[in-house]
Amino acid sequence: MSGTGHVEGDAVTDTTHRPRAAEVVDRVIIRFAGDSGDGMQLTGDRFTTSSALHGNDLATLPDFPAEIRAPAGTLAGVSAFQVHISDHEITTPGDAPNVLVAMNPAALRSQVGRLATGATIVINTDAFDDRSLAKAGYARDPRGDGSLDAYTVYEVPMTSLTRGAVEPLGVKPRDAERSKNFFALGLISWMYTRPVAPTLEWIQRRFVARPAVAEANAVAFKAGHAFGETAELFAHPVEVQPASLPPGTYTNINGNTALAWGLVAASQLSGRPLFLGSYPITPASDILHELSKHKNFGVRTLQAEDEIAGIGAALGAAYGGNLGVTTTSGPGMALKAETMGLAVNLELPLLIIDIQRGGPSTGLPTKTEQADLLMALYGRHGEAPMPVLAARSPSHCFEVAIEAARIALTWRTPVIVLSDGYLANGTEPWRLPDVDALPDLSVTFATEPNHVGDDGEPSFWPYRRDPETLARDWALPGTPGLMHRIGGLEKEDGSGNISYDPANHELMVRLRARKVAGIAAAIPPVEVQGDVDDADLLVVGWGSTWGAIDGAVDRVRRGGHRVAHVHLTHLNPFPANLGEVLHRYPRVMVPELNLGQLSHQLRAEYLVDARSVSRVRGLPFTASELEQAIIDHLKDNA
Amino acid sequence: MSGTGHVEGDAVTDTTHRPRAAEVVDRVIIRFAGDSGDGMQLTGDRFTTSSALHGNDLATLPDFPAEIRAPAGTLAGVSAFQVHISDHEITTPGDAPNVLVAMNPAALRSQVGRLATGATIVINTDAFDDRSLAKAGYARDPRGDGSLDAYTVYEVPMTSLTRGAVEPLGVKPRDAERSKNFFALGLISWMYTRPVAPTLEWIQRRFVARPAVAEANAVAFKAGHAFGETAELFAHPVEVQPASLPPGTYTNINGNTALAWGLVAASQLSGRPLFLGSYPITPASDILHELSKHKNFGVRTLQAEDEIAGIGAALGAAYGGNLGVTTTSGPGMALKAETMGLAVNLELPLLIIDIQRGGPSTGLPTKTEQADLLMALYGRHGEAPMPVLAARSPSHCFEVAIEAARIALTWRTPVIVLSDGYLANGTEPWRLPDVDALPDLSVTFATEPNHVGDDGEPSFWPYRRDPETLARDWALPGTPGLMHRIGGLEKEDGSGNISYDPANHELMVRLRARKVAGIAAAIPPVEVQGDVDDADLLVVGWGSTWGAIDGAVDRVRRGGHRVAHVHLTHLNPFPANLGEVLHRYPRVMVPELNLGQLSHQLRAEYLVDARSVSRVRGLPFTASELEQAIIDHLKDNA
Amino acid sequence: MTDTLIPVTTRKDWSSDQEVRWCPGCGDYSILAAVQLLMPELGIRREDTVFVSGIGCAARMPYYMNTYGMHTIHGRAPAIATGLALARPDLHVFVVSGDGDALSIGGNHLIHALRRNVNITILLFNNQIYGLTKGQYSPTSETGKVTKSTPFGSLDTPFNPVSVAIGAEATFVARTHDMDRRHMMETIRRAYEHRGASLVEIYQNCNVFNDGAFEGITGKQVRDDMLIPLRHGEPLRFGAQGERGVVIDPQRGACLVDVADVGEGALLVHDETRDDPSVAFMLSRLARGPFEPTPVGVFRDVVRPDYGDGVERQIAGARRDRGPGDLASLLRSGSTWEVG
Amino acid sequence: MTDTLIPVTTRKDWSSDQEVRWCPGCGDYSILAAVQLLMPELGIRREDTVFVSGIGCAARMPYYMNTYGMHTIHGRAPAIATGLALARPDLHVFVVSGDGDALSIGGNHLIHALRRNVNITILLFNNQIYGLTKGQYSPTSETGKVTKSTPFGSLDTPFNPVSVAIGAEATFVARTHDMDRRHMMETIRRAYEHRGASLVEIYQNCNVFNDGAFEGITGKQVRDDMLIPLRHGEPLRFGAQGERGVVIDPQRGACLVDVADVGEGALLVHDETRDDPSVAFMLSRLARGPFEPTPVGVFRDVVRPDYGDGVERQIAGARRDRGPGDLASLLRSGSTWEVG
Ligand SMILES: Cc1ncc(C[n+]2csc(CCOP(=O)(O)OP(=O)(O)O)c2C)c(N)n1
Ligand SMILES: Cc1ncc(C[n+]2csc(CCOP(=O)(O)OP(=O)(O)O)c2C)c(N)n1
Ligand code: SF4
Ligand code: SF4
Ligand SMILES: [Mg+2]
Ligand SMILES: [Mg+2]
Repeated sequence: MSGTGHVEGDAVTDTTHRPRAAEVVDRVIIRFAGDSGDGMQLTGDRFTTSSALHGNDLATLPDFPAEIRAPAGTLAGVSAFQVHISDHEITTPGDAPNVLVAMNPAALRSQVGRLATGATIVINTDAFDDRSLAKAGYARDPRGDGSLDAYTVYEVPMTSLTRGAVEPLGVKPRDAERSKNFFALGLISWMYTRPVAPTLEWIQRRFVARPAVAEANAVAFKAGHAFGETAELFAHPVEVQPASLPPGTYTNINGNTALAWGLVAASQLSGRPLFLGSYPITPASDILHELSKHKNFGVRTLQAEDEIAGIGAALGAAYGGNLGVTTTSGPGMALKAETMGLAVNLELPLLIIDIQRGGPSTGLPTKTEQADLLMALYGRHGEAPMPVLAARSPSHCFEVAIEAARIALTWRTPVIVLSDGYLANGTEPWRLPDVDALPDLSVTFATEPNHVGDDGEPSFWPYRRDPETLARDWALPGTPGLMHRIGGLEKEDGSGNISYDPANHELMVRLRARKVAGIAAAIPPVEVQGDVDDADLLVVGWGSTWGAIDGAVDRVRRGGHRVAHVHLTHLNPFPANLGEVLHRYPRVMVPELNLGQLSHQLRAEYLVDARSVSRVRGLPFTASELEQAIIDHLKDNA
Repeated sequence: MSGTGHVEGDAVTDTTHRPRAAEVVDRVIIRFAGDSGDGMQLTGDRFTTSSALHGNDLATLPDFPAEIRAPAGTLAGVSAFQVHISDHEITTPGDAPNVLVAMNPAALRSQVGRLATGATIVINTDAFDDRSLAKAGYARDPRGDGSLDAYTVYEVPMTSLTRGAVEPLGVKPRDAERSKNFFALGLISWMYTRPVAPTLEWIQRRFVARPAVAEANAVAFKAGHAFGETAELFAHPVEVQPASLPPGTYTNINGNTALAWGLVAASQLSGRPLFLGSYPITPASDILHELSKHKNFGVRTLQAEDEIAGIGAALGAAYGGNLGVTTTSGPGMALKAETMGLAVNLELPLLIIDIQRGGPSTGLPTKTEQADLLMALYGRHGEAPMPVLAARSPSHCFEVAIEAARIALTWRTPVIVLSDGYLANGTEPWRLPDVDALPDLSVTFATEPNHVGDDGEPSFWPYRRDPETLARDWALPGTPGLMHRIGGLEKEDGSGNISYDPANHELMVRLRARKVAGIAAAIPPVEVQGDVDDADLLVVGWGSTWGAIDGAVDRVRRGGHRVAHVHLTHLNPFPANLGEVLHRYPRVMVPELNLGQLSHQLRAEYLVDARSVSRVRGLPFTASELEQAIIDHLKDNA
Repeated sequence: MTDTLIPVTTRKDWSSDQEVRWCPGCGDYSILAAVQLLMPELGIRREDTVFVSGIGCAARMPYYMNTYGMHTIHGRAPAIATGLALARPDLHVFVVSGDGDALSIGGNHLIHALRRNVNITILLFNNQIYGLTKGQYSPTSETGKVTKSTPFGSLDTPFNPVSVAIGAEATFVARTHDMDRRHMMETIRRAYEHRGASLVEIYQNCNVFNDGAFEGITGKQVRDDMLIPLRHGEPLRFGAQGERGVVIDPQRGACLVDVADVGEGALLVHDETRDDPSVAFMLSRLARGPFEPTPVGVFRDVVRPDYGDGVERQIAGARRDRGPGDLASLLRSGSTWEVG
Repeated sequence: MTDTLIPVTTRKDWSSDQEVRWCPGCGDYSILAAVQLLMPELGIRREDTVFVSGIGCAARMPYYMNTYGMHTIHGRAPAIATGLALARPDLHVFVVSGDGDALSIGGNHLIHALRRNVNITILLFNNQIYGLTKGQYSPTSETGKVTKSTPFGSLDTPFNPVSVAIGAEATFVARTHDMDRRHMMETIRRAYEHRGASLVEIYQNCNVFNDGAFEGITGKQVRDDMLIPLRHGEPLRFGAQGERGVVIDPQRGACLVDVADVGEGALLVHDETRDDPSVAFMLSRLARGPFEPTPVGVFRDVVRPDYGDGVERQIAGARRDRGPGDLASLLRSGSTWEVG
């Protein structure tokens, strides 16, 4: 291996060894943890990519604090990255890690609780001085007090080994230490037999601006790899074979990038220029960042003065014929409510994207939650129905963005898309779609008068509707002869003129409701997974819980239970066959990362006794806790 | 009668008559309609007061356009005021008017459709020139084309008679005409034998600043009265005897005033100074106007730069120990959502008052609707539960304001109060409560540390809770030794320090939910009216529909049907016995001025097949349409 | 916007079929007339023109223009117009707002639109009152104003819209009033011709809730002595015989003088194009309210890159450097691998 | 607030037990230190002091003060503090905000708080970047700024917070920076002592996302030549030997000169108390950004009735005229009738 090749004669060892034979396992969950300043996200990210390139299926879960950089060495400052790699299809970043890389005592203390029994812990012993132990709240050194006996602990002086490796390059000690995460990456790459060359090339590309840093990191990486190879500590490397995924071109993608690309795709497919009006907020900001790069697609991004201006500008752009989009998270969603109501009334296409995070109020900005569903459905004054969609996995965000645009453009309606912090930052391999197979979203605009007045004069009626979809006729500014005014006051059916007529108001309220309800006829029916015909329990989920539910249902079915799973992408309107499906099974269980919002909806709409399984911890479900919940539920209701 | 006394020798007639004997009827519904500039609201208001003083039970319904003054003579400019007076208890402004006073063709054309068959129409013929007829959209003069044959029409040249009566005073013709509404008032006062003196005195008080105007109006009023007395047109006056209401002191009050007074009362009862942060919006502005008058009660009112600042200032005042209140309508409610979420998180008492109007968006600003219920319940991101109350009648707003303050102060929680445009402007006689019998709302604040740290140091924990109510300890700024910080990030149970701990977040989310749910134990159970034991149908209502439902249930019961009625004031949490009550009856029907928002809640919470009866016309229900709906419902589901 | 000849139009062509619903005698009528009369002179097409408004009496104006129009929500028109103007550089976007709409709830959107210099023309109808909600005081009402919401008199100092705009980096700021149609037309024309964001404060009489608010300076008989016409390149003089003038006192700011005392030469020569907004700001402070001699006309008109032009430039540049976007290659822009 | 003697306190007494969670090296640390050191000198009680903040790195400050505190929501602190200050005139209310918090989402609340002149002391930590959200440009970032959200460079002209405040009728406006503790303490003390709303812009270094933004003027070695100290009653001079100065050119505004060329006498004598804000505004325009000689200190400090005092006056007056409110008679204030 080129990596080890370079390492021979390296300072860390004087003897050379042959690569040892690797043990083969089907899956492993690794968690990198360190200070916010230690670069754990970068490390985990890179390990993920090389695993992807190696062909594993995988899923990741970054987990970092709300502070930019809390004080070094404190529990508050710990930043972690979990990656699950496997030789078969997996849907979650895994429950209990098999391996923990702990760069300091705080990382160890905050993470050890999550580990699988018998897990491996790799410790950077250089960081275990008394001050650091105290900072982490350790009274005694955990390495000595037996508290880690249940685990296989490897003590590696990563900082000093890194320093030793890079100092020959003339790097100052302080800077030298900065490369220790690359030492860790090298070590873990050896342990899990990841290819070395791609990472080395990546290091060159990534730090091209700072060659000295690039070289230091490369050397540290190689040193770590060599250390695993040479130090006797480790029994042998472990191999996770490539998964047999459907053939195609894959890339590793997170939800925010997939969503941004989906929006670009929707713009291309509809021929409507993309306009994003947004105000930064965690965890949605990266969509703004990503889209602002793609000006060559004609994408216009406006960092507005606040969320209200963000959606306002998007609505103005929509009136002008752009694909108007606004992106935000809970606090921003609350602020956009009034403008959403206007969009409902104007009947213009608009996409409102909510990357949900822990609430209420500022809550837990960097954690995940699903508690904005009822706000999405009802958070506007008056009767202001809006379609609501939710993505189930990082790559699914791409499809959902396109589907949301299809609905918005076809029915001339604002549409809410729900994602969350877990999907936003989590990654998975994505089989790239054939762009030519993507749907045509082109829109036809009014170019001629669509009405003749009593005076025989032809004119344009902005609220004349397509009899089938009830979508209103849409004429763009710039179209000769079709000048018209629209606004937030109730308007007369057809002409769109202001009207305070009671009967007209009732008509318009019901028309808007029927229009949105009618979309159900044009969306796919729900598909039941699992024991379709004879399940004792139907598990209904929505959004990012898909992976965990899917995994849990698999396990209980393997355990001999009969369970079915329905996962909703369309939350308003629901697919036409949902009611029938719900009544098909004796029991319905609804796991959600909130206090039971979807189950509330299902009960109200279908009078089905849907039972809520809810967790509100700022974390995704683990498949095992859901497995347990399902089993308990079957017991209790047997 | 003093009134007629003065009139003898008046210009309008040369002969004198004795007062003719009055026919006695049990109730009558009168509707005054004219141009926005014609002073119909004032006229109706004054007729109402003299009826109140006369001892009738009554209910009123003002109905005016959103424009300040749409062009004179147009349908858009018509302003109407309906009053229902009766010798027995009534609960609505009445369905179909028995009398219409139409000051111009537009008023006639826009209102005639509502009239009861055989109704009386008093027309100001002076206004029926061709231009005015055309403006109103009349091709032919309705007085000639038989379209009014079904009614008893009285044609009175009110403008010229008024001019004739006041010109002797030296008033210019243009100004003279301004008094014509007082002529109409005098005429109707005669027709319904209202006392004259009080109105004359009121005119002097009201126009004390402009004596000339006062005199002109007085003379016009007397002239109208005399005209009724003397002109042969009218058969005889009609008398509606006083109603036998429970003994006490009464005043005629609208919902906004009652609400404002209720807030002042709550402030007095709690010893917490009242702070209102508000931004003007129809139909809520009058609460701001009313409260800004009462500075001698220590009331502080801030007209903020927008709704967000309004609730923000109220929240800041609440943190300082004031009774913080914000008032608004739908569009403003939407804007306040984010700050409400903060208040939920801070667990501070705050009253958010929403005077609902027609939506969505700007909608129908001067019309009534009940479509903000689900927004009140769910319109915030994250799990942010808030108690929600609704008033059922104008005077009930007083009680509800006090109850809302009780809940807010006891449980340290923001509370939403729902009223609507109908309650806000509608009036009814109110039997004044004994102020000494009103509840004590005094609050006890923390003055001592409530916690001892591991270091043995006493300190103050802002999130230490009362074990029973789960209300947190509340220490006011200015209290020595209890300095503490609170904020919108998730906080550690007890200490209130920032915490990202998953288990703590779950605990806090559930604690906040349990606290609000627990209020159910401290509110009155629902009372069932009507056929409590053997009803075939339970009608469940909330808010301003109380009067119409009550009236309708009365009628169908008199018609021999067995029906019960439950009316909700507490919408979150629901009264503890509601579920049991709902399941007690074979059918549940929920009439609402929305698309079925309460019925949605009842179905979700209690899995009861509640059927929605919904109207969304910007108008209150009429008792008769509900009577029909109930009968149909009983038939369909027999 | 096609390049063929612009058809000749008249006021009627720019008037919609909707009946105007303001109170009889409202100053809004004369502003509407001025705008409808100006439009045919601007050499633009009705279909390329959009009026965007918030909520308020003033904000009803778009309904009366036979152009495209959006009557939106309270205070948000500048933000909504920003999106429209950026999405559609080919359109002429006007914003119509009131003093409450623009300076109370909408203050932030207004100052950011001005700072950004998006190509929109903002007409601020300032009647120093909330009209549509029936007469509460506004951020431009004089201190001590007694209204429904301030029965004991208002306590806050009003904004001076021109000062606010200049403090917010505006590139075009002007003032006119509803009693002088010619002046309105000329001033709004200048605002339209300015590339970037322009603000025109229009003193407007609300004869129902704040009648005569500006009579003291706009009344025909007092106008000469109470209005200071701002004319680019000319010394600042006013009064029937131009007997009064404006000088700058380095220690105090702008002051009024009798020309006879100081001589014509000492007067400040008005220059709309000063890059430094200080002198324009000084002029905005000459009157503390519509009861002192008040400058009307263009305070400031400077050239600064229009935000929208910048957006188009960046798009063009990106296309030049990377070619028009290709979806398939975007999806492959991360590291990819094949599964056979 | 009782009237007994104020206990003597030290920085420690004003420091909470919460560990400070800013990035190592952040300028916020030195601002916090300056405030904690100043507090004992103000002769006020901790329990009578409240720090109200919005959201952002800066907004975390209240957690570190051993006083009452509210960490609220993004941009709303001035509005929330307004309610608190009006409800509790006995408290000392400070607002802590960032450039995004105060000037982007919170711009409207800021200018209205200044206009109203509510008695609050606003500290605006200006690091010309969004720190907490990891480095997007802010309304004070220089044009052309390349950030995550503007990879091709920002297009908008930044606000000058001092100009914005002066344009919004502020009665106290000052500027200081995180490199000079004494100057921070002195300036914040002045702001605290001002009755009404006061704004202090504090240049603050965000060493993670916008490192060195102010180094060109606040760095020890350049400071003398790049900072123009505003000293009331003194001619405006700066430079190591005070060799440079400020004069007002009536046609252009404030300009920099060599004292040798014009003579000391020609220099502008700084007067914080000018009622007309024009000269203060001129001074705010001297530097177009932190790369030119920049005035620091108090630009403006004028006496205007404090909004809260007005509220109390109206309440006292109403009580004097009508007596303390009586609920029973309020309910009877309309026309009533008896039913026997
Ligand atoms: C969000 C929201 N808040 C408040 C209102 C009520 N409202 C409508 S117009 C207006 C102010 C009108 O004053 P101004 O902007 O000066 O316009 P004018 O009517 O004087 O022309 C208010 C407070 C509203 N429609 N929406
Ligand atoms: C309503 C809302 N919108 C957006 C955010 C995300 N957010 C938090 S702080 C911040 C801006 C921070 O910049 P600044 O105010 O300059 O403070 P700094 O971090 O630089 O001190 C943003 C956009 C939020 N928390 N709430
Ligand atoms: S209320 Fe005032 S501003 Fe509004 S239309 Fe009437 S006169 Fe004009
Ligand atoms: S991100 Fe910048 S402003 Fe925020 S704490 Fe870090 S250094 Fe300070
Ligand atoms: Mg106005
Ligand atoms: Mg900042």
